[in-house]
Amino acid sequence: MTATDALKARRTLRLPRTAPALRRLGPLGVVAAALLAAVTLTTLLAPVLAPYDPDRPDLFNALAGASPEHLLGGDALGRDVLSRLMWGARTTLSGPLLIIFLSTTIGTTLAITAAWAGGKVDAVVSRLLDVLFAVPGIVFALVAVAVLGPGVPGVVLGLTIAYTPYVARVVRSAALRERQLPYIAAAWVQGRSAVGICVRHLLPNLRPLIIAQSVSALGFAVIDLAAISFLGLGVQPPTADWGLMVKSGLDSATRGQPLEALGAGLLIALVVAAVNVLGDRIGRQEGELR
Amino acid sequence: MTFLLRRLAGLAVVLVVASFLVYGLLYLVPGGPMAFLLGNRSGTPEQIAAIREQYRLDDPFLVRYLAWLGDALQGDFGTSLVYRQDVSALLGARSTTTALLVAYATVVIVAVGVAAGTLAGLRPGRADAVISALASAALAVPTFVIGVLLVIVLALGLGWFPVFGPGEGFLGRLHHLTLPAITLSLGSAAFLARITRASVREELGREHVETARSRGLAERHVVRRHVLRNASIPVVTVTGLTVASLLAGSVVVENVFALDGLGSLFVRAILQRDFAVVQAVVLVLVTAFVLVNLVVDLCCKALDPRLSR
Amino acid sequence: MTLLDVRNLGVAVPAARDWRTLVDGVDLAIGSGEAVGLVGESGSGKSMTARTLLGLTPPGARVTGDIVFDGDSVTGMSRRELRALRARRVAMVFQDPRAHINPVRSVGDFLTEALIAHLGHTPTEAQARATRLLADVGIPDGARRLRQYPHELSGGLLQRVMIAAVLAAEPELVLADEPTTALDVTTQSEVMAILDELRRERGMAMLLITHDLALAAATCDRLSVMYAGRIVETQESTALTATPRHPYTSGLMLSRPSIDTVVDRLPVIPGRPVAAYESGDGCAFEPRCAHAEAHCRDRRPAVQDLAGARVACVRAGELTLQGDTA
Amino acid sequence: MTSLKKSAGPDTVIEAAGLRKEFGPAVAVDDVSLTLERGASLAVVGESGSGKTTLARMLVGLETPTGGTVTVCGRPRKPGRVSSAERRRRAREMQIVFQDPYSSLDKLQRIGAVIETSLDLHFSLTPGERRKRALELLEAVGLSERHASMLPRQLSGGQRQRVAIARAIAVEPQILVLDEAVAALDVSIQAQILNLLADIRERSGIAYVFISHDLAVVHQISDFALVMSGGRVVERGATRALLSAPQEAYTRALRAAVPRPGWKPERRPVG
Repeated sequence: MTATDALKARRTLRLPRTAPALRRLGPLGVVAAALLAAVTLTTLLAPVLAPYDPDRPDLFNALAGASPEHLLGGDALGRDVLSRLMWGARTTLSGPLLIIFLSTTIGTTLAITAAWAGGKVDAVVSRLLDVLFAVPGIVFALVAVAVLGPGVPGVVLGLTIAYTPYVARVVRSAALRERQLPYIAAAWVQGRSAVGICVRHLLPNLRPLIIAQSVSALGFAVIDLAAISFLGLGVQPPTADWGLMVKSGLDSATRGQPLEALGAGLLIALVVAAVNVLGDRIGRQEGELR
Repeated sequence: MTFLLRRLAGLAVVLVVASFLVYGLLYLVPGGPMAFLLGNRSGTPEQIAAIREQYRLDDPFLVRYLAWLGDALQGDFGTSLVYRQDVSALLGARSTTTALLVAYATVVIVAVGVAAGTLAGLRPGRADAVISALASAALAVPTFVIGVLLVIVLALGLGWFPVFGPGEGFLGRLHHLTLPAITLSLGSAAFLARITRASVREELGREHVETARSRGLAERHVVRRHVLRNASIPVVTVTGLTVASLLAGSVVVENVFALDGLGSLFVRAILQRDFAVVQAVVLVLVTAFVLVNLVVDLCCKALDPRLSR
Repeated sequence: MTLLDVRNLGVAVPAARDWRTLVDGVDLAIGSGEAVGLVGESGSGKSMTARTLLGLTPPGARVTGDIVFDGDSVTGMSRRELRALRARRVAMVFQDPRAHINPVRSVGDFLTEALIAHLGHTPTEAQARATRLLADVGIPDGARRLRQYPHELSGGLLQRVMIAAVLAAEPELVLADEPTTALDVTTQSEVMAILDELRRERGMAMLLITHDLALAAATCDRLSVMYAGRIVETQESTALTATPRHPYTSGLMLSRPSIDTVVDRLPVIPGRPVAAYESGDGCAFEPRCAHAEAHCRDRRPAVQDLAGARVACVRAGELTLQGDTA
Repeated sequence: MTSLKKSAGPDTVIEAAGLRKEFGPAVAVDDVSLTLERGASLAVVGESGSGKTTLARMLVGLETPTGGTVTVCGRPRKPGRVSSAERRRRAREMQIVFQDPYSSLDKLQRIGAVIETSLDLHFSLTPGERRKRALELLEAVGLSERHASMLPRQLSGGQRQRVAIARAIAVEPQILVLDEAVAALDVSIQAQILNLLADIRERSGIAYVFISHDLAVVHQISDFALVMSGGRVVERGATRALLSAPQEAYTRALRAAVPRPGWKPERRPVG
């Protein structure tokens, strides 16, 4: 039978699951993972590694270019740019991680509940998601800032609300597809509880998708948080933060010192690229496993 | 027709809910609306009375909301506490700048994204590799970083473009908007290129394309009438979503290039706690966003006969 | 007169590190106007064989051997020649019409596009011709159907549309790849009847790819049975069903339950069907064969002529196998 | 006689009366009644859209009937939410095997675990006993110990269907519903599974409800048959009699469409 032929062909082409994780990432994936590890380590070890106190102004170093003492020069207040870049990943990365953790947890719970319960519960959740979708993500964050005042908590709250419907929509449609499969019906007929089926069958089968989804959302969250900080509404000065440094660096650049803006911009781009590559690889594996 | 009516009704519901939330937010602020409206300003009793009057703080919540909504429907969003000007007047001129910026960026996105994506989809190998790599790079760089880089290189370094400001006359404005529009469009164009490539690839592998080939139709004919035609459906959907998200992206870009549009007004209003302006801008953005989505749905329905039942 | 002559056809697709053989040493001949059935289970390579005849192999596939159509070598054709072959001389009916007809184009578009492109019809002529073709395949209200989209038609109607499209080209050979597998039994009967009748009227030859031996036997002049990428037996249909010469053919027939008789337990072929690349050096069927002997593992059995049958089994001459009794 | 209307005796395992299922405006199943005796095999035959699968899903409780009643092993099945204890009790009465061998197993669950989970839900066994019983069940369906540690994708379609059968009989139900359970399999595998099902019924006295479009398969596996079309039962009777001398035009057309030696496809006006 040709239909089963095709099914079988698709299944035999799968990658062996036992292949080592690194090899499955591919060379580019390994580079991306290494870059993220290096950034994380650097920022954790910044108190030891950074040559200067990131917050100490030095008028002699203000808007200075690169020099042996200050490899990337100084910012408008004369603070060492390299030291500030080393510290700067903390807020740039921890905020998005929190946003993704929260939105993935809330979104997945909502999605699986809606997909399993179906009927009215699903209709209510879907309408709610539709309404949330009618507002561009960054607007949520800005409104939250308008209410709570500039700062990280408002942005995290706003972006969590903004990201949750994306997670929920993707997971819900995958969960709806998955729950149509006969193995779920078989578990139900066997007398398994709804919670048991969701936790033991549905969730593990959706896990690769959820991971791929949250990794690629992480890239967007880094960009969004940095953009809001750039606008002056997120992380507040004098904290060393990449988004903020692009902002102050733009000012310095018009006055002849582009290294602060370039360095911070480049680092954000590299981190996001690395996260995207990882998300892409994980997503591709998920596709092959289907 | 019933489809359109249903969609319009849904749209109205979304707008009512959004407006309710936007209005209600004022009351979620710690300390209540009064503390919020006064913000860091210290109010004299007269000012406080004036604010109470303007925001009808003595009426019940629903009455106030309905009154505000009624006014908003007539284009009256109240008076800005900072500018001491009608909010609608503040919005008017700035909307044009933002609309022009978004339109400019849309043209760039569709032209570059669809062309590059189609090319990459149809030509596996070098063209595909180059385009995919460029798209990945462009996707990783945040809008504001692109903007800052363009300012540093093209405007400050090479002096090809004006750095800041809106410009005079239509051509002048376009010239001034070129860097902002490129900034705004780069990431989205890359995203659209990816989607286009993926959907062209997917269609190329479809069974009905095999049928067309098995009938001896010329490859050009197969590509045009079957592959591209079918691939256009997801591309249109994503284009719409992208354009809608440009409305939000313009907030950032206007700030980089110091353009006086809705976005920069929005950010200033937030910083200065000018709530009448915040409410109005959010409503305008949501309305535009929802309208763009409606247009996309209509396009998809026209393109895909399976959707019209 | 031989219309299609396939000699020693092999198809392999690239796998992780090496080649994966799907079709191996297939010889097949079809005379003009003749109907030949190619029968096999999943992985037998029957569908790949049919696609290869039209050059529709997956990207990177390696094709060996000769395919000669009406004196011309198909394997050596330029793209233009191949297109001309597909356009006017060899046409294909696919298994799943819902996937194989563009869902966003109307039925009319589907039927007329080839008429306009290949036969130089004007759109109006093509419309009229398409309506007549639909009438030929038993769809009376053609003008209305032409304006409909595939999702508005049932699977059976859609498969008739596919057949009408094939007839439009007036080819000399129709390749029908499981044309009725996705359909209900009563619809299958009708669609096969239409295909059979119109093919005979127009003197077209047919290669019917199917897993259903009884269906193939009822509609084809001659049958070839495939196993693991090779043809194991070829005979006239009636002879093959009465006196199968290959143990696999016999096993396939006997393991299928009958609507006329009930047996306590069905005689089964143990194990599962394998693809060409999964089989060893000897006879691919040997591990499942009730009549296997040690030397069956030694080498691939050569095809031998045996009283009008061509059989790839070293023991074919000494075995008396049971066929379908009716 | 399973097919004839009579009062439910002690040996009746399913008694369904006036079953109806609507999906919005569409009526999938319309006034279907059936009885099934202990250890009997009842086939439900029909083409796509006949309502046979919906009927099967209502019997096992995957769909709630719009109307009608189902009594299983003497206990009426009340519609609506039921306690988990009641659901497990129902599971011990009736199990189901689906058509698609690829998606009827959780792709992340090892074969041994599939069977053990099912034992765990219904019997209190020590881990050792459970493991032993799971291996017995796998052997009963023609698999061996080495399959227990495999994932579904390491098995062929026929082997997966054997696992699905083992999972179903693990809870020792009175009735097994087989929804097109051999339709997706190759001919040579189909025969193996049909024989396996015959063996299981002979050994355990389980009753089958066999949903199928394939008259030849139905002929081989069932004692009684219902022919369904458009949601209604058009004919019922003992399978052999029904197929050798069908009374209704629809059944005759269905039978006439089955390819067999000497058969020619028949063209009918488009309906």
